[in-house]
Amino acid sequence: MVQMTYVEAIKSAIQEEMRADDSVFMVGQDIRGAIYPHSKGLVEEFGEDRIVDTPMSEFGMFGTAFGAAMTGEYRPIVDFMFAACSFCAGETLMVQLGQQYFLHGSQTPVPMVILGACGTGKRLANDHSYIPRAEILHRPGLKYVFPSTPADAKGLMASAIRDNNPVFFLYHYDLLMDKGEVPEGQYYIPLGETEVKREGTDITVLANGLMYKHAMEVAEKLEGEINVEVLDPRSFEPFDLDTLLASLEKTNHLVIVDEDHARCGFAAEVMAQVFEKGFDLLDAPIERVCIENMPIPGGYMEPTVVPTPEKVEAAIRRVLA
Amino acid sequence: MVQMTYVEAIKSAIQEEMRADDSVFMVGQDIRGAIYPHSKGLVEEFGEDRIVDTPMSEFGMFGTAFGAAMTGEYRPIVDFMFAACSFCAGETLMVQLGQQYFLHGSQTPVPMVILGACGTGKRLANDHSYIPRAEILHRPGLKYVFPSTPADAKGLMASAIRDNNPVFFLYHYDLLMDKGEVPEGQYYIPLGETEVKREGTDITVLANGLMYKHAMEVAEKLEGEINVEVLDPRSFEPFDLDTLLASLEKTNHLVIVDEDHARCGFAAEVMAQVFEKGFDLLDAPIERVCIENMPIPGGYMEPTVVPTPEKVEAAIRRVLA
Amino acid sequence: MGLSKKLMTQLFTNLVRAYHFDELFARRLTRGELIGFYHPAAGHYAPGVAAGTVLEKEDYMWPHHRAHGVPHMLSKGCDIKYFLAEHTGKETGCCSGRTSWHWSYPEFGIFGMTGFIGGGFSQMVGYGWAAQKNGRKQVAMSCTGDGSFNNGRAHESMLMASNWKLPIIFLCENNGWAIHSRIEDMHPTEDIASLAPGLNIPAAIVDGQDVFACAEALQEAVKRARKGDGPTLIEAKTVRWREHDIGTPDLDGYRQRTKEELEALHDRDPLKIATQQVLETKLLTQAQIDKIHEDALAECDACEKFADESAIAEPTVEELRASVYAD
Amino acid sequence: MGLSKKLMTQLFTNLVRAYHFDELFARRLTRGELIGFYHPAAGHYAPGVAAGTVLEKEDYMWPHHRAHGVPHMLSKGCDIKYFLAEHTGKETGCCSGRTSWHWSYPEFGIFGMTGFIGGGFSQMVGYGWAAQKNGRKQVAMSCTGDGSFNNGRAHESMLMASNWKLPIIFLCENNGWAIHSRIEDMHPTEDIASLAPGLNIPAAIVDGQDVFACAEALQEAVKRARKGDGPTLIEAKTVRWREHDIGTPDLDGYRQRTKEELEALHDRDPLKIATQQVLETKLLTQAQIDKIHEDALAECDACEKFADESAIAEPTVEELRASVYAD
Ligand SMILES: Cc1ncc(C[n+]2csc(CCOP(=O)(O)OP(=O)(O)O)c2C)c(N)n1
Ligand SMILES: Cc1ncc(C[n+]2csc(CCOP(=O)(O)OP(=O)(O)O)c2C)c(N)n1
Ligand SMILES: [Mg+2]
Ligand SMILES: [Mg+2]
Repeated sequence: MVQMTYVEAIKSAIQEEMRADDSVFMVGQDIRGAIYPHSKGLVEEFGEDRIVDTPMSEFGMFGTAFGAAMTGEYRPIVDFMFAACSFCAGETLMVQLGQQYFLHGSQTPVPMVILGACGTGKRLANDHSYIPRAEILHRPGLKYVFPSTPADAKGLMASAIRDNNPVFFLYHYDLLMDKGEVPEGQYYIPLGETEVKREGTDITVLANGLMYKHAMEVAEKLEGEINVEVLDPRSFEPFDLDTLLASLEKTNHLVIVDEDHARCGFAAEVMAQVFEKGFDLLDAPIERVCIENMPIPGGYMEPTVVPTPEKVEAAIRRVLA
Repeated sequence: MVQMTYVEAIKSAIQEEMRADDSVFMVGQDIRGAIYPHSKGLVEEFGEDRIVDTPMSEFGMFGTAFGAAMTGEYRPIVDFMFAACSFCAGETLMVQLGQQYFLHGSQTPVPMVILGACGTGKRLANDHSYIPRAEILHRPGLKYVFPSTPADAKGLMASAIRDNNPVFFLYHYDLLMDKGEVPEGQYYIPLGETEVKREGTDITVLANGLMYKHAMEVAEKLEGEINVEVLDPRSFEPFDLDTLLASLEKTNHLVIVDEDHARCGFAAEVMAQVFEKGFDLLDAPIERVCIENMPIPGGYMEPTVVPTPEKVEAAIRRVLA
Repeated sequence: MGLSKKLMTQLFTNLVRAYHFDELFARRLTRGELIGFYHPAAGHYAPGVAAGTVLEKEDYMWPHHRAHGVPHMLSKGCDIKYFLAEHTGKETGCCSGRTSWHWSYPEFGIFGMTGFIGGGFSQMVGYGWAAQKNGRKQVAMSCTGDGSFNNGRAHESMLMASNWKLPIIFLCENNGWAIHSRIEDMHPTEDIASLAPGLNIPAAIVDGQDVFACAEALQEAVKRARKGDGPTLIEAKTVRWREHDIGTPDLDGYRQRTKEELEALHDRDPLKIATQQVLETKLLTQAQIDKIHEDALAECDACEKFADESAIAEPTVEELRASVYAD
Repeated sequence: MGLSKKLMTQLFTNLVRAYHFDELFARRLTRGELIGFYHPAAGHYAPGVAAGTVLEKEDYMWPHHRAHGVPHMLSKGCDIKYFLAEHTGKETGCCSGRTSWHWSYPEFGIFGMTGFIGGGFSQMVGYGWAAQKNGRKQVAMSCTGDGSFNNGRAHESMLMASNWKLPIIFLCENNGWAIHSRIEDMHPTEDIASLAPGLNIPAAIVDGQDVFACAEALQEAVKRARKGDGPTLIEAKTVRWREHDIGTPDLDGYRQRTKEELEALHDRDPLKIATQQVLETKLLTQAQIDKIHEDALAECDACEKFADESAIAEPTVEELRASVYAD
């Protein structure tokens, strides 16, 4: 184990995989100069042939990765800088990417990682702060992970690179400098394992990313009064429902915190799945704490529309009331 | 009342509104020649200045409508031919469109209609058959309607054109030639009114578009045995939950049929809302009948992955079992 | 002419095959023996034939949707029976019957397609990138219509190919139409090739009705690409004798295309032109030509037999669920 | 010179104002008195000033993100205090404090922006379309950087503007950089203007450090547009003396930009150049120039006072919910 930051952990996974496998390369805008810090120093180690800067041509940039992946000889990472920029690749990302393998007879895998930073906190409004999530989950054929801790960051990135499918690896601006223990060398977290990050008996809170931190903060605060179990999906697709159901067997109460708009979001999907598979486990309706169904404003009003520890606590109290 | 087909009804609303309001115009590819029949004859009536063909430049085409709408002098309809083509306009449609009004201080309305045809049945696989729905509903600031009958087609299109916000009006290939009674002259269905299309007492089925037809078929078949109430949201955003809850007061059972992928779909959202607002109304878990979480294949296997009357019936029976 | 006799014979043979396959697909669609739709070549055969013929098996290719890529694919060596089986929803289809009209011949560097025009430009950059890096002197051939060059993806793809000197050949199969739209109304200059200088890409305009002229230009471009000299844009001026896809009205904007216009387009029939050339240059005798037609028709029959005798693709939902992700 | 004295005085005044506002925004960002980020003009003032100054109030405009559009907007007549208030999260902000850095001056034909570069090209076609149809002889001005022309949206926007002869002026503010990327590595020709002939658009290259030269070229283009002669591409070659946005390292790829390079860029300081011109042509005296600076600084102070004294925008969630849709 070593101490490192979340962003160092992301980079460390990329480095380990690039050292181990020549077919991994990275393509994006201004990644050599590390406009976002996860690529800092990579070009010095791996050279300009493997850390590739492109023009502001998101279709071409995305296509560099998508096409190269299909040839079967490369495992690209395409870096969209801020995650919502991935929408700039339009239907090639939203439609083609997920359908390519399955529709064409499951013959040509598309091993690639779609990387982007996002999250509220910088007050830059919707474009920069928005976390693409439910739109991606809704599109079949795309995997999706989001790390909450440095160890998750390393293990999920390494698994994403090794996966033979398109995997979205998005991360949160606000966690960049968070420190934690991270296993040395190659380290993999299998995609599709919800982690019990904190044991508890009274209520389950499903939360990830910055929301995971909020959930932990609230859990610590309520310690003694309410015994909160905190689960982190880490991988949203594939999603491990079983660990959640096992937790609900114990707690019978659920709050879902999601840094995404509520409508047709991941929280709604989990509620639906619990409806379908765990209806009898619940002693009270589930509450979801999500971003309001409005474009995320910047300035000082972000906290008004995004989940905060206060809102999480209030939801916990309502569910247990 | 006059008898007309679904596609004639769409066209008739466009005609009425274009006659009444010079600021309405339509932009798309090969719409003068009516590559899809809803625009047949429009250029002859309204001229090339108001029925505008563009090159295969989806960003420019979309921008023609988006920009013109913002000037406050036009109410454009942008026609994407097949609905999934709207993804070709990337972030301008997926991010900018919905946030434009709100983020910029709610000063500059964006009155425009986004038109597209879609739906399974043609066996052309994902690109052509896919119905963009949950991705759009998830993005705040966008309204969304989908007609099931000729009267709905006319009333919803007219209201969509009159609305001062971006409204997605998508319609189903397979309903094009369906006939029905349609009010003459200008006719508006307010956005956000779920319609009780068939009264019943045992179970509520929420269904729209081709799925509405499936639901009606099953309801007729079960007549005498199970008394099925069929509700049609018509407008998915804004969505009228109250009418659904009122129906559940009576039936206490719900099946949602949605011609969209299940994961993070509209059905999940409705399940979540019922969880939140009508938990006690239900005597059994809700079932959702949706498209499998896989790209829609073409060929002969479409029925295997999309909702069919058989699957709807089976779900009804399971919920009531 | 810079073409070997062998290549010319291949080109002629492939042209004949493309012609007969186009008739076959059109006939089957009309009779309801093909799923979905069909965009007939109808005069627009030669550029695709030339593109497929000048490539090696391991080169990458994005076939044009016109004639559903059949001229391109058969010329590159793909066995069309798998595509016909796909187009009839059969288990033996090149996509296991999952699409009805998508191609997929990975061993031939053809990985699939999309219904969104211009979608191929994007991944083309990746093919070119891979071809440049892997050191095996592969090239990548992008075949698309005139209309697709009005899409921003074309700009980005050519720009990046030019920046990086990628071994990509951009073939513009310019038939003058995009559905009902005349290129004159949709593109601001006479030639698509006029885009090339602004992107520092060499370009050539060729007679798209002359398969040998197309092949010569493309062969030159392929040579440049293999040498590492970067992309080329080849614009082949061709025609469309029929409606965009079978059953759609054949309009000029919103008026019927005139008989005179259509008849004039028949003046330059690629098959007639090529036949005359191979006879005049004594490359082939009439008897040999007849044999090529016979063989092509026999091949068509065999493909139909294969497709028609294959089982309908009706996998279970469990089987489908298990194939969404690669292991 | 084809510019009236009045216009020249305006241009000079606006240049001075743009300079002082840039200093103000940069200073505030550094001190933590501005929300978010700031992309300083730092030498790159003149094209935006010229673009704003040659337009009428009712013309449409898409300001460039460089200097957050301030040169453009103040020159067009917008009161920058509302933008500064926005950038400090105040109720009085031009977007009601909802963005921190978006502009919105609808009465001035400026409807908002987006963080996605190239996003403006798309709606520009709609502005141009509206301007052409409404018969009021409006024009639309698109101001974007060199980097944005590598995006497909630029291609589509210019192509459609050319097809339809829309009254759009595409101003390329070419400072030679997109963040850490040199234009030489990202664009395949020396000039962005080289794209224009392929789209049948007239183009001109001007010295972007000379506000009068920029204005002359733009004025010409505006005239053409108002006459109905269609779009023009104007490429103004300018510079960037500092890092892309304040606090980001100033890299050439992944190496520090050299002192020598940066110093050389200062040779051509737009303010010095303009000052020399107005003095040499006796348009203004030194005293008048001093007064212009004084007034600009006073304006800056007044804007800061306005923003700083305005209340923080903290609407309730109910208020926000009620303003997602227009009635
Ligand atoms: C992105 C997208 N826009 C529009 C369409 C509808 N469409 C299909 S083919 C076509 C015209 C294609 O013209 P061109 O590229 O010249 O090829 P051609 O069919 O003439 O050979 C159009 C507009 C589509 N499939 N995808
Ligand atoms: C679609 C998109 N891609 C990338 C970015 C990140 N980005 C912001 S500014 C910029 C460079 C802009 O360069 P240019 O257009 O030349 O303008 P300049 O900043 O040099 O004035 C980039 C890449 C973005 N905001 N949007
Ligand atoms: Mg064409
Ligand atoms: Mg620049």
